[in-house]
Amino acid sequence: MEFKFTPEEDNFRQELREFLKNELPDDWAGGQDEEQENWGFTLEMRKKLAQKGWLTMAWPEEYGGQGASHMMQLIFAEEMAYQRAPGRDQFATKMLAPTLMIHGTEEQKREYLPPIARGEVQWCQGYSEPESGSDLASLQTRAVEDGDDFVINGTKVWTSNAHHADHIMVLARTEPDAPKHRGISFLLADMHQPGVEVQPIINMADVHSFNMVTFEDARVPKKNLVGELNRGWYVGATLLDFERSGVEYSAGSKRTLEELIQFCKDTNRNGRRLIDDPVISRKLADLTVQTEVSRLLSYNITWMQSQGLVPNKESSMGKSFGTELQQKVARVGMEILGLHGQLGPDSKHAPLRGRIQQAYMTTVSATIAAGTSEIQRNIIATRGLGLPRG
Amino acid sequence: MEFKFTPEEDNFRQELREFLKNELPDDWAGGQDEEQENWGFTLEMRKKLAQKGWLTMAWPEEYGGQGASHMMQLIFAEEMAYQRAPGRDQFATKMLAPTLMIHGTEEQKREYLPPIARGEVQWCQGYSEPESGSDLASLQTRAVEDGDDFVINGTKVWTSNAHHADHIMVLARTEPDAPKHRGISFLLADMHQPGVEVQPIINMADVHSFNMVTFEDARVPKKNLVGELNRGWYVGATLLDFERSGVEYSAGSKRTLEELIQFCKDTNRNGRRLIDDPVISRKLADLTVQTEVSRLLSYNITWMQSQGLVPNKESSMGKSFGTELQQKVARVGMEILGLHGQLGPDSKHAPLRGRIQQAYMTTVSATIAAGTSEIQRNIIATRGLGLPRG
Amino acid sequence: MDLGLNEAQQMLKNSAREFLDAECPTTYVREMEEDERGYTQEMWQKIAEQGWLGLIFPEQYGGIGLNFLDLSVLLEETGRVMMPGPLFSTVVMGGMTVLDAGSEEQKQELLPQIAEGQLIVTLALTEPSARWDAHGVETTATQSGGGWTISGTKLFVPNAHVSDTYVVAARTGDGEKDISLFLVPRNTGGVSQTLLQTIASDRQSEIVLDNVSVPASALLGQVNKGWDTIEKVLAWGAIGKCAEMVGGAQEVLDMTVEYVKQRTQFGRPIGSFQAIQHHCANMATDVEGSRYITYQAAWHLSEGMPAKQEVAIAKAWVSDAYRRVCDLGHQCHGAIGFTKEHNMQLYSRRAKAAEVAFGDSDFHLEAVAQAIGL
Amino acid sequence: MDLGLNEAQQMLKNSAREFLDAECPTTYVREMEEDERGYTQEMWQKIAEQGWLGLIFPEQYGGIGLNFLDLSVLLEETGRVMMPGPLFSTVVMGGMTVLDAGSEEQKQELLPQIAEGQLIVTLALTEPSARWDAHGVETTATQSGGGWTISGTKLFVPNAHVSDTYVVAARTGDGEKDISLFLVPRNTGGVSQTLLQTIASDRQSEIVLDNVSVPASALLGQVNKGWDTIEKVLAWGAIGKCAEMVGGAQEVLDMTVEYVKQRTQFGRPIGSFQAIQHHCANMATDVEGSRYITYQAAWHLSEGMPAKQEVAIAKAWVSDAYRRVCDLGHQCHGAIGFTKEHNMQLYSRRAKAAEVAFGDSDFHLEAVAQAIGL
Repeated sequence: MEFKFTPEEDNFRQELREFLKNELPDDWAGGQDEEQENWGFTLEMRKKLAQKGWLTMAWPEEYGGQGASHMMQLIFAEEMAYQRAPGRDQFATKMLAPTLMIHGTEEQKREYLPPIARGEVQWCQGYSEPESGSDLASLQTRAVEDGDDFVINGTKVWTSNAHHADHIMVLARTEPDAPKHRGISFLLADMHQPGVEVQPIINMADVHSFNMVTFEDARVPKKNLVGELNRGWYVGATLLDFERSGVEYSAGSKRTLEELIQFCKDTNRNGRRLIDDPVISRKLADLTVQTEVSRLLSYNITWMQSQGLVPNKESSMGKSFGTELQQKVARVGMEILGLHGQLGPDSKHAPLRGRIQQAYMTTVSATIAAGTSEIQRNIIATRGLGLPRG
Repeated sequence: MEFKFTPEEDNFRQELREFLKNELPDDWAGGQDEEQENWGFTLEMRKKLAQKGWLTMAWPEEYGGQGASHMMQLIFAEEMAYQRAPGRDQFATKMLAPTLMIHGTEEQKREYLPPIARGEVQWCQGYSEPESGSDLASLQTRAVEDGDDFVINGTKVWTSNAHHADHIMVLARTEPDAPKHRGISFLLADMHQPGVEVQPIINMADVHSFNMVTFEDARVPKKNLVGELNRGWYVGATLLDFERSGVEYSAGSKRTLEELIQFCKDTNRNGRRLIDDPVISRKLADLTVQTEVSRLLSYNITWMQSQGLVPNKESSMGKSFGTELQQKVARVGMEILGLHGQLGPDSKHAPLRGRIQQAYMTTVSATIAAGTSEIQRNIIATRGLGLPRG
Repeated sequence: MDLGLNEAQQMLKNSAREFLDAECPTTYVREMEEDERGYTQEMWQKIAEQGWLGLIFPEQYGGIGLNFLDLSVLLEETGRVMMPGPLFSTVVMGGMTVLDAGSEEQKQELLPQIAEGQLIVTLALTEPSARWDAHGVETTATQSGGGWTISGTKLFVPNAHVSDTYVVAARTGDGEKDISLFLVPRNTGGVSQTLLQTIASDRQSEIVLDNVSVPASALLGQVNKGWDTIEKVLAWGAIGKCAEMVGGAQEVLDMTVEYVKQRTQFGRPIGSFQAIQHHCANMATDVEGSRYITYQAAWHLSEGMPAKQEVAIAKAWVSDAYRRVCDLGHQCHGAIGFTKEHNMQLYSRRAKAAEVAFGDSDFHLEAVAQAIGL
Repeated sequence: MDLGLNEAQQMLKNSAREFLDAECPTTYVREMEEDERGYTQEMWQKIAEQGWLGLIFPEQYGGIGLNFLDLSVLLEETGRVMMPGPLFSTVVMGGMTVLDAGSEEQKQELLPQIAEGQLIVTLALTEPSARWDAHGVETTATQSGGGWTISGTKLFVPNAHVSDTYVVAARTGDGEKDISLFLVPRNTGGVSQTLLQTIASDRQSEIVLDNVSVPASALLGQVNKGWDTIEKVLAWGAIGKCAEMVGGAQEVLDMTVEYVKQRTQFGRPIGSFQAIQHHCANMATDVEGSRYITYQAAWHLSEGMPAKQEVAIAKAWVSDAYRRVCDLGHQCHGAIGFTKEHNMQLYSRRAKAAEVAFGDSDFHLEAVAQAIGL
């Protein structure tokens, strides 16, 4: 066991930190990358990160990576999330790419990975449908073979960043008569084609983050089938484990928590510093402990990957624990801010530039997106502990 | 609405309080009634309470009651629980009797109710079986008609007070081929007969509270069938709602909490009173709020009964909330006592005579006995909110 | 003990529900979120016609003479539909302050106007310090030329943008509770008002009072005695808010139960899954507990009994319970619930605003601790 | 970052598990709950033969020279089977105190005896005040005739009834941390020891020291410097206890998963019900988090790095997590779990004792707050 990073890893974190300090505006407090006003900056940052080779460090060199360790990649992800820095396309780098490396053909890897490494593309994830959320395998989007193509019809929903995306990974039903998990295929589709329509969905924080994506006779060349025909469910599940395995959960909580602690040190209320209120200090200490647990749960996932092990229940543990913690941090933050917590980012009276209020609203989705906490616990119990399905 | 008691009700509470002050030893801290060493005192108290007419106040006069209001009866139950006074036979007064008044024959009422009112008998409840806990309706104890009797064979378990009981209410299967809820009958059996054997079960607090009751060709006269043959499940369910409807949960929490608060006022640690530790005072305030909520949830049940309404989800809410609160009170108590919380009642160093430690251990069963919290929530959801069964 | 509504209250509840179902659908609530005023004059007049604005005022002031418990029954209904507009601020925060502190003349003048919907009043109490105690009032009023000059900044003042008159709490002495109340018309020179951007899309304002001159007659009640009234108003406000929250929580429960019955996943309604069932059971228990704990306090207030502990217990519990109900409501609704188009988030944003109004659970748990001598 | 055991640790773990599965079944644990000593001499000798008693001592003192992380791996296994007896008190509380504070002569004399199972030692630190800080030490030692006279009362001293020697922390000056350590043989005149009745049926004692005379050589380390060692021992004790708790929690999870797979209700294993599944998932997550947070602190201690924050975080978390795991374990087991005959309650009673040992979560959250500058 060793609970510290190597000097090389520490150096890299330092280098990245300095890079971000230089690149991000002085008063950078993070933004909703996907909003139109920030998108240009996101793309700019992506290019620069790609030039550094950081977007895809742990990839094999032949696909644009540097063959670095999983831990190096974790440090990159952790630091980027902690600094709330834009530029990563997590759909591509964190989810699609490692899935392609397992299930993709050599041709697919050569076609799709290098542009990701160069930071030239944006991907999005065509999974959920209006009638298929937790029960993803019931999805009804159809892909029908037609010559060298599949022809896709159907509707995907909650598709983050679809409005910026060049490509979409689509789970589509290719065999309607098979058992539901056995008739799905995993396809890579071009977003820039007739027959693909993107409609915005505005969330409760008034941000355009999600979309509905409709396919009407959209086409996907057969060479873009990942894995076997009708076996796409298992490809898709691999991707979900990558999606849920992030250190981003704890890094985000850690950052917000640190800002809250600083705020409580700097702010007087009722004649004393907020931090000197034992009830507040206790809440912050408690969150500090949980953030540390969350961090180690995610480190463990990376460590398993570095050992060639496949995290599964561990991803679900990290995801449910991490997202529930994000909600707790936001909730405690709002409790500390009291009446001021009501104020949005544009208010001059808003503490911490309204970030806590934004976090309070946006983290509502944290325990729902990428599989609800209930689904995660189902997975831990059934796949992880071997309990019989209900 | 009116959130106070009438002068008559207040007077009764006062009278009861004074009675208990006189009857209970000065240093009375409650005991495990059912333990052999305390049983004589329990019976003595029962007789005195019966003479006062308090055991069965709200019953019709013809069965030994006084036709008093449900609220008077609530006050009796609340005060007895708060004072931890022995003497009530809840199986008889709180559970069986109101069930008999709904489902019993006139003959059954005349035979069984007056002795209860006179405090002469002890009942116990033959429900659970080794293989039938939450799934009570799967019970396998058999009752077979034989002349004027039923002949009973089977095993009941977790039978509190069976070792003192004169009678047992037995749920037994009378029609093995019917759907499981439709082949059960509700019988009143004599414990003092050949073929009934009682074996003690010792609990984790080292107390003999539960028993296993085995029937081997025990006999029950047919006139002791309550309700219709094979419709006993519904009689039994009526009884369960009465069992779960108590004000005892909140009264017990209130007493323990008040003792804890007093202890924290009287005890110095680290140079200040425990109560002056903001973390402790916050925990106690929080429990005070919850105890009040618990109290009102149970008052509502009594109020509904007084209006001729039948509480159902309300009983399950009161039960789950009340028992989970009892565990929280015990847990917080143990947190406050720290190392001293480890000490049993016989230790001279034990604070509050070890009651908190005992509560910590005995309340483990609170969320399990009389239907687990999970079953209560199932009931609230399906019977209360109309959600479809799983 | 009587935990039921009386006949008159049941009628009030029924008629309110009927009116609001017709007049205040969520389409109206959504429109008003985007509207500058936040409500329509037409709706305000209808509310006045219902008698709601004078419901709690004695008949001699143009009111109906019902009590605070009755008002709470009404507020549960307005909370259920998230009724927009200044009813709460005008009646509970403005009108009841005037009723408690005002001279006979002031009451004769103002209360009938409020009851008729002609006058909108709010209470300007909290300041940038966001404190709920008398120390929080740093705005000063000094006597000058037979009148008063008021200076200071008020924050989180509800509906100040449409209120004709502000009841301003100002410091008039050095003692902790040397607070007085003043009637300040919005259009008085030196008053500036700015809307805040808030989570509930309600209408709260910053009010800056820059050497605002008001005549001696603007004093509401006695000099340095204003805090006695404010303490009462804070209790009424807290419990009135609880009543709104009970209504909102009940509606969130109802809409969630409805949704999980019809939403199908894995070939069955999601309401048949035990995890969802237990979420709903927890929500229902929270709603039930919230209702009785609220009405217990409302009854005590209504009877004019001491109610510090009951009020603190209620607001401490309901503030958190409503938030928990919304959290579980969201969890049961899944993604659709946090889209702007869904009603779920309308409630959860308001739950947060109601949670912190008149003190959150941290504040009231501290009050509970004091009340029970901790 | 390396979250895995190395080969030697894995071997240690495997051999410990094999040994304990054979030698320490729950029948033995139950017998020892009723036994006056609380363990058998035979078992103690076998443990000594395993090398566990000298595992962490350097070879020159008859030990094996492994580190604290290795010891933690062992303690996870002993905690898993609730191994009775004075291993923890002798090695972590007694031996490691001697190792840290003792003179070369004292170490040469005592440690090999401990390693061989010939000497049982415990630490007599806490008193009726139950404080974990230096203020809590009110027992005094005064110099007299070339030696020391010690007076005071120690409470919650583990295994004092079988320990040959007590390391007694006593106040030797007026400064807050003027604490010194003394080696006091149990049979010294003026020492009386009484067993306490405890929730875990472990063997804790009250020790009254009534003008106990010990020679100058009884001083362990320097005068007034004892607290430096105690601080280290409290950290080792806290994390050693966490390691035991991780083992216990894992076993509670395993036994619960096993039970809910085989226990049938409603015609299906109860482990197929979502409520039970989610209980088990929560337990598993708590166990997983507890393990890494414990080993992070153990590694820091093992490396001799500053670890105040890591230790406090670990003990704060694991204390509560183990209790939660037991609570859910009970809930999944139903009635059978709180009968005396079932193993579930053996664990939940020990979880409570471990929770409060070396400071509970309240204590350590306060330490976390201090460590991060709150």
